[in-house]
Amino acid sequence: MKNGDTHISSFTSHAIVLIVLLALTFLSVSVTGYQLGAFSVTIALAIASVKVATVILNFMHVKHESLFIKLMISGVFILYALVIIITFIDYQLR
Amino acid sequence: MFSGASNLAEGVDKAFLFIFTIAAIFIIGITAFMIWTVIHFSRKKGKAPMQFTGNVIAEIIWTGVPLVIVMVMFYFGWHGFAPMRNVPADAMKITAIGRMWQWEFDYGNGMKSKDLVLPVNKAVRLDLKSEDVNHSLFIPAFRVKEDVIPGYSNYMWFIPTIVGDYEILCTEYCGLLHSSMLAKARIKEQADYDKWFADFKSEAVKPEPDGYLLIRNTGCIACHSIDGTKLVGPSFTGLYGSSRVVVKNGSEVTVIADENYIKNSILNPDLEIVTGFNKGLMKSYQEILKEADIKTIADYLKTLNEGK
Amino acid sequence: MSTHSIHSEQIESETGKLGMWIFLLTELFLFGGLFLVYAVFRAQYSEAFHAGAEELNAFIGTLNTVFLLVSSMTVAMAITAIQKDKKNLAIFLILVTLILAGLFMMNKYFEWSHKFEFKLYPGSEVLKNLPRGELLFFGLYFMMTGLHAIHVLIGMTLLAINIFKIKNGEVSSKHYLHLENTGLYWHLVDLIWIFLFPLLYLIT
Amino acid sequence: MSNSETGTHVSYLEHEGKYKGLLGWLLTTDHKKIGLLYLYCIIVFFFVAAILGILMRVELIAPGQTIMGAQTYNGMFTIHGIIMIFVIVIPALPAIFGNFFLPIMIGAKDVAFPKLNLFSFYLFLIGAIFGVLSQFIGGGAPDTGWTFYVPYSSQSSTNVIYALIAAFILGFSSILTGLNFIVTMHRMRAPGMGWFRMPLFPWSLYATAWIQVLATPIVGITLLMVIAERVLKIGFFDPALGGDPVLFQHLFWIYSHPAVYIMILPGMGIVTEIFPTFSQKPIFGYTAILFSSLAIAFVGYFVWGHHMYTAGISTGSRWFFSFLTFLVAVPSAIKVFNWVSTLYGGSIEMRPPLLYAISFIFLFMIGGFTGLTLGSVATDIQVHDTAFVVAHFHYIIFGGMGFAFFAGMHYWFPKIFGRMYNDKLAYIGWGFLFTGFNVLYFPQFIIGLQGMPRRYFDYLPQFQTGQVISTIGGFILFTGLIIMVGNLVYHAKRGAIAPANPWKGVTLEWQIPSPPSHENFDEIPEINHAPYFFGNTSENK
Ligand code: HEA
Ligand code: HEA
Ligand code: HEC
Ligand code: CUA
Ligand SMILES: [Cu+2]
Repeated sequence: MKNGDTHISSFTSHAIVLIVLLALTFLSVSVTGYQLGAFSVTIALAIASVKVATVILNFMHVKHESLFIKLMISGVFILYALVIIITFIDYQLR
Repeated sequence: MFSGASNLAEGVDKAFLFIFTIAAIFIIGITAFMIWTVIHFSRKKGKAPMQFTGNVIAEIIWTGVPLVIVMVMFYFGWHGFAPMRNVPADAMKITAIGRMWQWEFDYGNGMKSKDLVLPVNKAVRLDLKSEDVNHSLFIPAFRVKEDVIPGYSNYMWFIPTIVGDYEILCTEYCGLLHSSMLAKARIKEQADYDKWFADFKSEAVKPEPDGYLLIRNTGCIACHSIDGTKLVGPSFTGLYGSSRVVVKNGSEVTVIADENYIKNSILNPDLEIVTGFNKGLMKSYQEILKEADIKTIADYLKTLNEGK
Repeated sequence: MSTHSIHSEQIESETGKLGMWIFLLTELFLFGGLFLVYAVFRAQYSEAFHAGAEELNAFIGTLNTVFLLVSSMTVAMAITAIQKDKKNLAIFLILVTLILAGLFMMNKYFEWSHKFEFKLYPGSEVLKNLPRGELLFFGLYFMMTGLHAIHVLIGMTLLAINIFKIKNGEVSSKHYLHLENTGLYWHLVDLIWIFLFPLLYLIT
Repeated sequence: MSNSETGTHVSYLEHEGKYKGLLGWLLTTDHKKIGLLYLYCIIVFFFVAAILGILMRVELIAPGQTIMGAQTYNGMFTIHGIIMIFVIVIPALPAIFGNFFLPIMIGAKDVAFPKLNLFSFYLFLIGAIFGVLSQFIGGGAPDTGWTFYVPYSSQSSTNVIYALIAAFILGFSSILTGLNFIVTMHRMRAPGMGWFRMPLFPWSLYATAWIQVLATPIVGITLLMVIAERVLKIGFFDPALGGDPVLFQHLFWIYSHPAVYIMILPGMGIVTEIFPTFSQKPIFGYTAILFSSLAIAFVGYFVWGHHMYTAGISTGSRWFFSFLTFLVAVPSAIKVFNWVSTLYGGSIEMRPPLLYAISFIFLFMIGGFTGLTLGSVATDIQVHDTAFVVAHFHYIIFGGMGFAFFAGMHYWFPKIFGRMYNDKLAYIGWGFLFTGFNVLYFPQFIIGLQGMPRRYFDYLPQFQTGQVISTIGGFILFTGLIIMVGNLVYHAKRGAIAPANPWKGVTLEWQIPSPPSHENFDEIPEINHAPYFFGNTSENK
């Protein structure tokens, strides 16, 4: 793990992150207004993923964590994606 | 084991044979090797142990060889399986219905048989339907098995190749009498089959009374016979209007089996237990049978007595 | 544990945080199971899911999203505050978080009771007679938001405990692992909602 | 490093903490005592479930009703399966030997979160008691099989809910244990013990722990969904409520296939410790064994569909899952070859632990190769849900993990209790066990191939010969277990005093006195060589 002193995030950086998150939320809400058909799921999920990444990296401090924690978290998301995809493919092929 | 009676048997048996042969070689070989080392390198002989820690070439060999072997196994398995999902277009179509705890084979036009009667050497496709829970249709001699799942359309097909009678079993656990959910596959010469089919057709046109359909489709006849035999529950024959000895709240009372009693027995089976039978087996049909259905059943049970 | 040097403090906090992270990953998989079910049904009954999503009030959903996002920030700020040894500010920020969480739960309450008024609750006759896809949609809706609400409640309890711990000095600028882990938990609640919100309220 | 000479040694068994007597045990946070608590509970529950197994065997001695009705029988294999899987084999090795030896083998004083460890023991106990209770209260024993397949499990009027809750709680306990171990291994290794100097039993626990942490939540939520379906009538899986029964099977096996590797990996870890010690030479291919554990854990995550070949899943997925199932066999093969190569060129002393370890390999091979038979789609169509599957998993669980457990028990017994058992009795017990085991389960392969389905209370007369042989084997096995357990129980208090290192092992647990002290190490050791280093170090006394 990283030695030395812990990183202290500033209040302003938290506020900026919040503004980004709120902006993304409104983007996501306003996009639903348009009939995008199949794309709407993709877009909504893409925006949600960006938001989640923002929260994880900033609010949850992962930016400043050790490489292992970063790898662990991304690994778990990949594992989960694989499980969903495999199940999904089974249903699609039927 | 190796007594397949359908076109699919050969592929399956080949895969078995291949895997078993490999397995025997490895199991015997490795076991023999272990016994040999234990004797040959016994501490009693007083030799100092060699201190090597590994060997990359050996490691690669015994990753590579098993990999190749399992891929061949995979190939055989695939090869035996592939035809099972390719139904020929001219296959004869029958619907197999699974319900607690019996099979029924629907030949179309209301002709429903307890046994699966088929002509030899003709492709047949079974569409699998379940009316309640999961079942699985298994005919060992034909090497076929597919699950029968409610709300799903699964299927299987095969060409029976040898005339005879074969077991049909249910291999997905489906409750109390899972193990007696049996039937027979009767494979006949074409001529015999045609004769059977003609007889069957004339028999089948007789309409079944509504009440009978109800108790059959709800699954009552799995536990209650209509010919007087005692199954899990008392037989329906001679039930209506007779006096019953029941245990109610721990004490024995005698009641008359009228319409009310029957309704009560269906909605709250555990309230009055017929002596000689067990509590807790029959579940309440509160959610499943409507008021009118119960009336129909009661009326039908009445007719069962009139025959006597 | 006995030697209270800065160094062992550091090690203990790294250990505690690693443990918390692994726990959060299991939580993600817990919801992951539900998301998997959602994905499969949504692909099969996309029309009905659309219809179901229309029935939900996107405004309330958005409002709740905002509440949670802001509360996520206040928790993160509370940690910064405690790190800078500003106890009162930290307590204040946690209180704001609790209030936002309370607003979120209140909204949920009204949303659910609104559904109940229309006899839309699990097992109701109205629900049973809906088309299959919508039935599944509402089942998932209740299960997902219900499980999420339970997590909100747990998070609120943990936050409240932290207020007391800050007051009696158990949580301080030297020793704030407890608050940090609570913060992580609270962010997880937020993360899950970030996915729930578009899936249940927005997708058309 | 060894400090057994200091006369003031107090073993953990005599150590007095904050609480005395029984309370000292029940509230202990000492990883060794918690390990023993698990051991005692698991023995009791094993006894319960094993008796159910034997009763089933008696019932099956003849077609038709023999000693119990169909409902009782269905409840019996359900409870037998639930207890065996969720209460015994999943927790057993990590929770007993993992708790006891993991910290010692990596040179730590305790696990990372001792209180959490105790908490997860109590969760385990509550879950297990729930499981057993479900047999007796209210609507009768659950009768769904341990797989809880919907729709039957959402309709059965028996105590299914209790069993579901039990499995849920046990899963939670298992997650916490896994979490604890991962953090322990990351943060508490002794100075100098890099990842590649960690012994292989901890490594196998590391791989196991990740599966516990990442797969168990899925079954947790699945069981919750079934509960919600039953109680609140929310449709997920039951077609009567609009759900999809096959989706349940997906979710269930996403957990339960990785779970079978939770069962076997620690067992493999144990025999990996035993072979080097009894041949006095380093393990062959340390890195290969280590990475094969991780590979099994990872690939094992994606093969769940092989339990569903007949469930109407798409042809493409059958192909896919079958392919991966075969791939997962390769790391197991690597391990087997490395174990037997470790024996080659050693100075082998035949003692009970080694005998059990060798039997493990034999039985595991039979179980594994029949696993391959099941993994091949064509053959699985024939033997799915037949006695063949029953034989496969008894061979690989009881013959594999079970014999590894016995091997570990005989290996570490002197360290745990500071006493020796009687070798001769151990051999006799093994003889009965091994014979009985094969007589019991081998016939099941044959009748399975002939088409004897599993979970059958009644069967066709042509299968009777096989069933009778099986039942006889059950009783031989029973005798063997009694002898083995008797030997161990008797000598735990009365055996000859064991030396610190009876087998001349080189891993850390053998460098401290038997039984270890409360703190394990007087001073934390420094590690400066690979784990299986049999060079002329001073420890080899
Ligand atoms: C400890 C538990 C455990 C383990 C380790 C395994 C290991 C394996 N299992 Fe098993 N399995 C179960 C427990 C386990 N299983 C249980 C409980 C069930 C039933 C569940 C239920 O329905 O109730 C089951 C069911 C089951 C099925 C479903 C059967 C069905 O219902 O139709 C399948 C199908 O593929 C399968 C396959 C395998 C395979 C390929 C392995 C492989 O990992 C085996 C690998 C091992 C070897 C291959 C042998 C050693 C290697 C060598 C000797 C070297 C030479 C090797 C080669 C040349 C290849 N198992
Ligand atoms: C760890 C796993 C494990 C173990 C060890 C066993 C052990 C045994 N099992 Fe197991 N069994 C399962 C796991 C296990 N089982 C599972 C998961 C199922 C599937 C359930 C389902 O279908 O849902 C199953 C199903 C199953 C069936 C199939 C039921 C069916 O499908 O119809 C049968 C039938 O014979 C059976 C029999 C036995 C027997 C005779 C033993 C014997 O080996 C037991 C031997 C032990 C004894 C005879 C007791 C001796 C010991 C003592 C007396 C203790 C001494 C005292 C102290 C310890 C203090 N089991
Ligand atoms: C699982 C087996 C089972 C099923 C399925 C079942 N029953 Fe029963 N039934 C029993 C048993 C056992 C009893 C006797 C114990 C009791 O009275 O509850 C019984 C008793 C009865 C009685 C009273 C009989 C008497 O002799 O007094 C009636 C009427 C009855 N059942 C009707 C039905 C109907 C109608 C159905 C289907 C809709 C049905 N049962 C389904 C097991 C079953
Ligand atoms: Cu039908 Cu089992
Ligand atoms: Cu599996």
